[in-house]
Amino acid sequence: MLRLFGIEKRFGSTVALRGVTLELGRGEVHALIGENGAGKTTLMNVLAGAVRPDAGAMELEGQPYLPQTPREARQRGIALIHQELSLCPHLTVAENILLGNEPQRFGWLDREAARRKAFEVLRDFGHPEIDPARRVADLSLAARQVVEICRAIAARAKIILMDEPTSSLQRDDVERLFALIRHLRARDQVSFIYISHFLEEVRAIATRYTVLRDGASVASGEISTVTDEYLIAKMVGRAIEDLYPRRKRAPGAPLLAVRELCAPPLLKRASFEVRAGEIFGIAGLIGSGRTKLVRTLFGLEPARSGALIFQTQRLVVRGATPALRLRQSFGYLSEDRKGEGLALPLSIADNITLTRFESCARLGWLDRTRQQAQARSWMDKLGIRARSPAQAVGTLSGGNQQKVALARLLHQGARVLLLDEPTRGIDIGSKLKVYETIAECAARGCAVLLISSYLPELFGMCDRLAVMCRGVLSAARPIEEWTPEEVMRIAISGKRNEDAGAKGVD
Amino acid sequence: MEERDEISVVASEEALTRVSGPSWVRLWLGRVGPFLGLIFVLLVFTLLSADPAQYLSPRNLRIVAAQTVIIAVGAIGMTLIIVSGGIDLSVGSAIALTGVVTALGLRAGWAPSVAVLAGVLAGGLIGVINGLVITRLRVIPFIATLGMLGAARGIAKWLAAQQTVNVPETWVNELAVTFPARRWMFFAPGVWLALALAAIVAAILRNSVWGRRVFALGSNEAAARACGIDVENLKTSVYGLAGLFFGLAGVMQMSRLRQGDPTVAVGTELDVIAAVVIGGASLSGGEGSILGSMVGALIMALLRNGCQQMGWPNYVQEIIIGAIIVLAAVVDRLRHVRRLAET
Amino acid sequence: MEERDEISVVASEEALTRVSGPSWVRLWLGRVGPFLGLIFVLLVFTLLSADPAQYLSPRNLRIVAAQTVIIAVGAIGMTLIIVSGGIDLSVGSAIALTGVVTALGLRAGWAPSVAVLAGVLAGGLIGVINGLVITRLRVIPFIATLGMLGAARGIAKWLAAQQTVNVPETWVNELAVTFPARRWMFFAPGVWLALALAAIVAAILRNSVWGRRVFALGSNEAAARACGIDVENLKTSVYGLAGLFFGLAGVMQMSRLRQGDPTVAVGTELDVIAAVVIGGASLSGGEGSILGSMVGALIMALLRNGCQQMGWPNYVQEIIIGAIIVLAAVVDRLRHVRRLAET
Amino acid sequence: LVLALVAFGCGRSGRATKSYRVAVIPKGTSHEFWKSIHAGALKAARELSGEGVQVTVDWKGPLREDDREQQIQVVENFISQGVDGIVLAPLDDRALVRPVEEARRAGIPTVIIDSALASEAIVSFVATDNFKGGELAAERLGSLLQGKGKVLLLRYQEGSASTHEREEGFIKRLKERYPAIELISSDQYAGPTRDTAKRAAENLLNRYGEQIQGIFCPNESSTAGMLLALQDIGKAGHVFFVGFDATESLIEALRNKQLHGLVVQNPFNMGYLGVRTMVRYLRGEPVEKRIDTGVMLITLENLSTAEAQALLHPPLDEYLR
Ligand SMILES: Nc1ncnc2c1ncn2[C@@H]1O[C@H](COP(=O)(O)OP(=O)(O)OP(=O)(O)O)[C@@H](O)[C@H]1O
Ligand SMILES: Nc1ncnc2c1ncn2[C@@H]1O[C@H](COP(=O)(O)OP(=O)(O)OP(=O)(O)O)[C@@H](O)[C@H]1O
Ligand SMILES: [Mg+2]
Ligand SMILES: [Mg+2]
Repeated sequence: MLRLFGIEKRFGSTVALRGVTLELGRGEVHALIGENGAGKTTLMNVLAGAVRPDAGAMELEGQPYLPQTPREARQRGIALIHQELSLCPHLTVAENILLGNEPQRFGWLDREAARRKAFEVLRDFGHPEIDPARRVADLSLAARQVVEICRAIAARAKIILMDEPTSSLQRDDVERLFALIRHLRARDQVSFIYISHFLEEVRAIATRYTVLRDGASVASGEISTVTDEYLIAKMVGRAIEDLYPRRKRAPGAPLLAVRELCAPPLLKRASFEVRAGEIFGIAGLIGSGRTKLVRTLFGLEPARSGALIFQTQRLVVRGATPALRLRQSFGYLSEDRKGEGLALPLSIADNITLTRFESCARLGWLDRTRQQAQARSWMDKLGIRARSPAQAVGTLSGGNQQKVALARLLHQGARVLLLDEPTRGIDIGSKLKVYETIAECAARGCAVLLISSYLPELFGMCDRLAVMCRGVLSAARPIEEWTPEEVMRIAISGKRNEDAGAKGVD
Repeated sequence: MEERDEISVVASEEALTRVSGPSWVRLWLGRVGPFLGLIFVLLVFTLLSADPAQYLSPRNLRIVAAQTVIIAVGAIGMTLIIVSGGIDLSVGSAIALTGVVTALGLRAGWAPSVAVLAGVLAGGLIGVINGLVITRLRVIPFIATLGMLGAARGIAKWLAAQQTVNVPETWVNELAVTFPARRWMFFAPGVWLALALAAIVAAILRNSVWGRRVFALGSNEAAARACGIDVENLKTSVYGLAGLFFGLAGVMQMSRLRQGDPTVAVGTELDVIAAVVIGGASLSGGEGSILGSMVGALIMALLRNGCQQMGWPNYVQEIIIGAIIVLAAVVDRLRHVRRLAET
Repeated sequence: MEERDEISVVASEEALTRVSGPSWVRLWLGRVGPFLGLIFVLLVFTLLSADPAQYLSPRNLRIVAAQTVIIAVGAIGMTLIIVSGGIDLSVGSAIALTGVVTALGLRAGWAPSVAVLAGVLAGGLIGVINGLVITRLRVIPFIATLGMLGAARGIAKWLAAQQTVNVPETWVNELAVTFPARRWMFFAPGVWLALALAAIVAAILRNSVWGRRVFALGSNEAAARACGIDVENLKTSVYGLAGLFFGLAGVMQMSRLRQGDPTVAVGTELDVIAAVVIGGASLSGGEGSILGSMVGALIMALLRNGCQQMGWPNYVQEIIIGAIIVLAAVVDRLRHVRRLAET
Repeated sequence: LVLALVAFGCGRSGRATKSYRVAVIPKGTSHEFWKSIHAGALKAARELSGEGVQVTVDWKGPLREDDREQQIQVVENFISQGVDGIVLAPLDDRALVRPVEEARRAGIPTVIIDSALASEAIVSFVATDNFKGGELAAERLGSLLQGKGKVLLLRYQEGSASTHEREEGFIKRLKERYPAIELISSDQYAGPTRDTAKRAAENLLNRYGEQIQGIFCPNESSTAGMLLALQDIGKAGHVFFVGFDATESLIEALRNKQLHGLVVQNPFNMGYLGVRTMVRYLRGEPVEKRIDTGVMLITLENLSTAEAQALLHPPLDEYLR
């Protein structure tokens, strides 16, 4: 029902799209895959009317289609789920979900109907616990992601574009999403374009696929007929053997020890220690308090009690500030790159060196050439796709932004790395690079704390693993002693004997 | 981070129930929330004043009311604009221009109602022009309205031939009078009108689809646009509607001066914006309430009035007002107990 | 996609070169980018003027320079603040206060240099106080500086005993004179000083660690904090440093009037902010350049001067100036063609 | 501070019986002109106290100088404080009518000083004859120029009644007495402050500087601004320049021949008579509706005369301390 021929789009001197051709059938789920910066998001923006293509033609149900505004796209029945969350924090969940087509009586908002509609959508998605009357600003990242999805669904669109909808979703939520997609296909023949960097997801839900590379569609067809290797090769341009650099590390003395850390209400109790040269993983459900844990460790949120021992000396816990932690050689990678991670209008170079200007400054004056050189080396190391280190980070693709944030952390050269969802939105090819660099850090004797909602990643990378559940951290065990099933069991187990009311959190 | 921390604290029921201070304090704070600053100011002066009775006398009350009304009406419009994430610096000039228009109308012998209507509509027109410049020419509100600040002022002087325009006796002059002829009214008709309008707009902003979209616009323009809201026209409508209120403010100013004065209300924009911001609105949009703005306007007027009641020389007055504006804001913070909790 | 669009005007060298359209246009735009508005204004008046020669004469140039300098020096400070994501409404009052301080010093027979220093430091003090109120009491800049606007003005009147303070003949009076005694200087010493300072601050803002941190602060405070930047002190330092410049502006104002006038420079804050914003800074922080702000200040002065040269009545001037401010902004948009290209 | 203020407040409230509280409201507070009025008012109060009539003077100007709305608020607030009488220098001849009439309705009489109020509700009008002032300036300039040449008028501000009269007086007399003199610019306004005046002057002079031989400015700030501009371009003393009102710097300029005439009013007397008239009225004595406080043209020649000195140096310190 939707056809694209030779779509092209350039941003100044970057060519984001060069001739994309794509066909989408009614009731079909079409996977769109490609490296970071391949042009997926841009293509979605073109379809959603947010960006106007420089060349090419589009056809929707036979008629030519060239939306001038998102409004027009909506009217033609196309809804987009953004890669970067775009909700109105001041409004309630219901208002966000129904924004643009609110139920009304002579211009007056029909709150009851709104509440009901929103609730129905949320329920279909299996999240009845999210209160439609809650301000979005009060929700967790994950919950916001859910709302974002529900909004697109509530639009009753004929075509729904999903740009990495699962980047911050839990496994069971992913299942729910798939169920929903199948339901919508079956019931009213809705078509989907589904972007993801997880091939197993793609296989699970999509029927056909298109691979983008450097803004051009390089392959397309029935997904069941091709192998992952083939797809990866098409995306990256080369084959990738083992994703996780499993090499023997010899963890040394404990570098960081946390005792009874407590920052209510989200973080109730956490005790663990990380040795030098060790990668310590923390699994857990969305909203379980993992982010809270690292934010507290890094002095971004006040702790109530607990002890923190670095090497041998005791560090202040209450009233710690990021500035202090930085001096104590801690490093933190936020799960929310846009909100707390990057200075979008600034250049890549500035962002990467922000935490350690000393490395390229003399007497408080920056040495531009050195700064650029350093930035460039990181760009190569992590495969950040950009014209130059002077490009504004805000103009990078989602995944590349994530890499910049990571690069900054690595450049800082901290002894203790706190990584919260480090590979969110990063493509397979680059993941390899990222994993390698993290492993190197560990090898160099850093203590790495790795939070991830993607179990294979944890199992692939970690030496030891602990599970967070409703603000309580389980005992840590060597990775060999864990099985994915057991991790999930412990992660969820708390839920059973807790009162359902508290679920509203995530 | 402000944002997120605030969030992280309320992110669970525990948080909501966990607020510093005993529960009755919380209850009380919740109730009087927006009025804290107001109460604070009133208290200060009642305590300082030589004879509080006189300061709190109905007569003085009416004077304060009459002096607030112009800022208040302006603040209604400004609230709309600020909630939508915009700003309007041309208020003062708009007031002058619309006042002159009304006065010219009256002098030309139009029916008072017609002249008043003309004034209000003139305000709306200015607003729409602002809106179009912002949305069509894509000039940021600050600059667009700064330009209008100059232009409208100039046009006012031009229309008025650089003179003040005197008007015949009509009921318009009674609109914003301090002591209304009909004693039973107690307040001037203008004050009642302002109250009524405030109530209506508050309702619209809170419960109408349009109102919610204005909030959405201010809260996250990109999102609003992505949801197929016609951002351009919405903005224009906001500035237009606000303009109508500035027009009304101009009419009242004219009624207070009994003349159209092209040089009046210089710098009023700051007072109006201050009223709105003191009322708890955020200049980055998405936050703000009419009630708050009205309280803000009242605070400003009470300050001026109070200081003079004390008979302080002007410079003391200016210092005190400056200080109290800040204090009021600080006190207002108490409302967001969470913020403090996490300091 | 506003989100993305905004980014196109960035604090990185890239910004200027990222323009679509044929390459020579891009090149040209890149070069004259910030000057487009300026060129535009100059063109308009040269074409309109009866004898352009006279309008572009070095003599008139010097008059413009002398009239710009105060706004320009203020704009240097304001650029720092706006880039850091803040705003300062107290500029006008600060200018008055520091001017009075200097004048009092001179009258009290201090060495001119000492008096001048006192004035500048007074400005710094005001700035630091603003900074502390904002960071420690967590009052938003708009309100904090609005309070200071009143307070500083009051203090100025108080110190000056509500009088203008006349000063003895010293070299200070020559600081901002239109036609310097030493003809070889061509411009008044103050103008040269302003240029030098502008250059220095521009360098600091671009290439110093402190400067980059200010940009980071302005473009994402949360991120800045998470990167271990001591946001509170950084902010305070920004307001403090800016204050020094406002102090200097005050000294120059004093020198221009040969007296400390506590009622001078009312509303100057708007001119200064306008200059900075016309210069391409974004009120939401993270964007802006000293060069741009200087050009912005120049544009404003040229407008005023040009209109008066035309001998138009004041109201025409105000209208024209209003219109041209907007037009200048529109023309300036050409610099960011991408913005238009999208959405 | 607060304590001090409390004391302040109480101090005022503790009033003796058989005493009048008179509010004196100027247009602004920071110009010397208004200082003199204040001093005059206090002089009157002191004398009256001497005669056994307790009179307290409340001195209060609009917060923002030259802002009508603000002045109205000041009047209203005094009404609500229930003063016995108001002496007012209205910023506008119409805008202040309503509050003044409301004052009368509240039983508070008003004496108008300095510039007119278009209302019958007033006790008396005590002021300079501004029109005459303008005429004096025209005479002076005309005679200096021997009846020919080009003259420039820098007006004060839109809608300011008293200065408008001066400007009109100047123009009218110039036209009928010295038809040969050409008025090449009379539509530029100096604006409220010295600074705005100086800018306007600079740009004007840059345009007409070569042609003109004479200049008139209708008040202190515009005169001062023009003088500064002239000094800057080194033309001060090379054009005949007549100004209005006096300050040290202006008198200084008069001495070294950069100014060739100053039309000076008698603000001290204005304040004095204002309060006097008010009290006389309050005590039921007859008062005349119009009281002229006189203007005088001061030049280098008559500068040292006692009369001039008395005008130029009212005993401010004696009363304002
Ligand atoms: N506003 C912009 N200005 C300049 N360049 C841009 C802009 N938006 C995108 N680009 C560039 O276009 C290219 C494609 O970006 P896009 O976001 O489409 O990649 P993507 O496929 O979504 O990558 P990811 O998987 O990381 O999201 C990138 O190189 C990016 O730098
Ligand atoms: N930076 C933050 N700002 C505001 N609220 C937060 C923040 N981090 C967490 N929360 C809140 O704390 C709750 C605990 O979630 P948290 O993020 O700490 O755990 P998590 O396991 O990391 O979940 P997620 O995967 O969503 O980060 C969330 O439901 C959210 O409401
Ligand atoms: Mg993307
Ligand atoms: Mg997390």
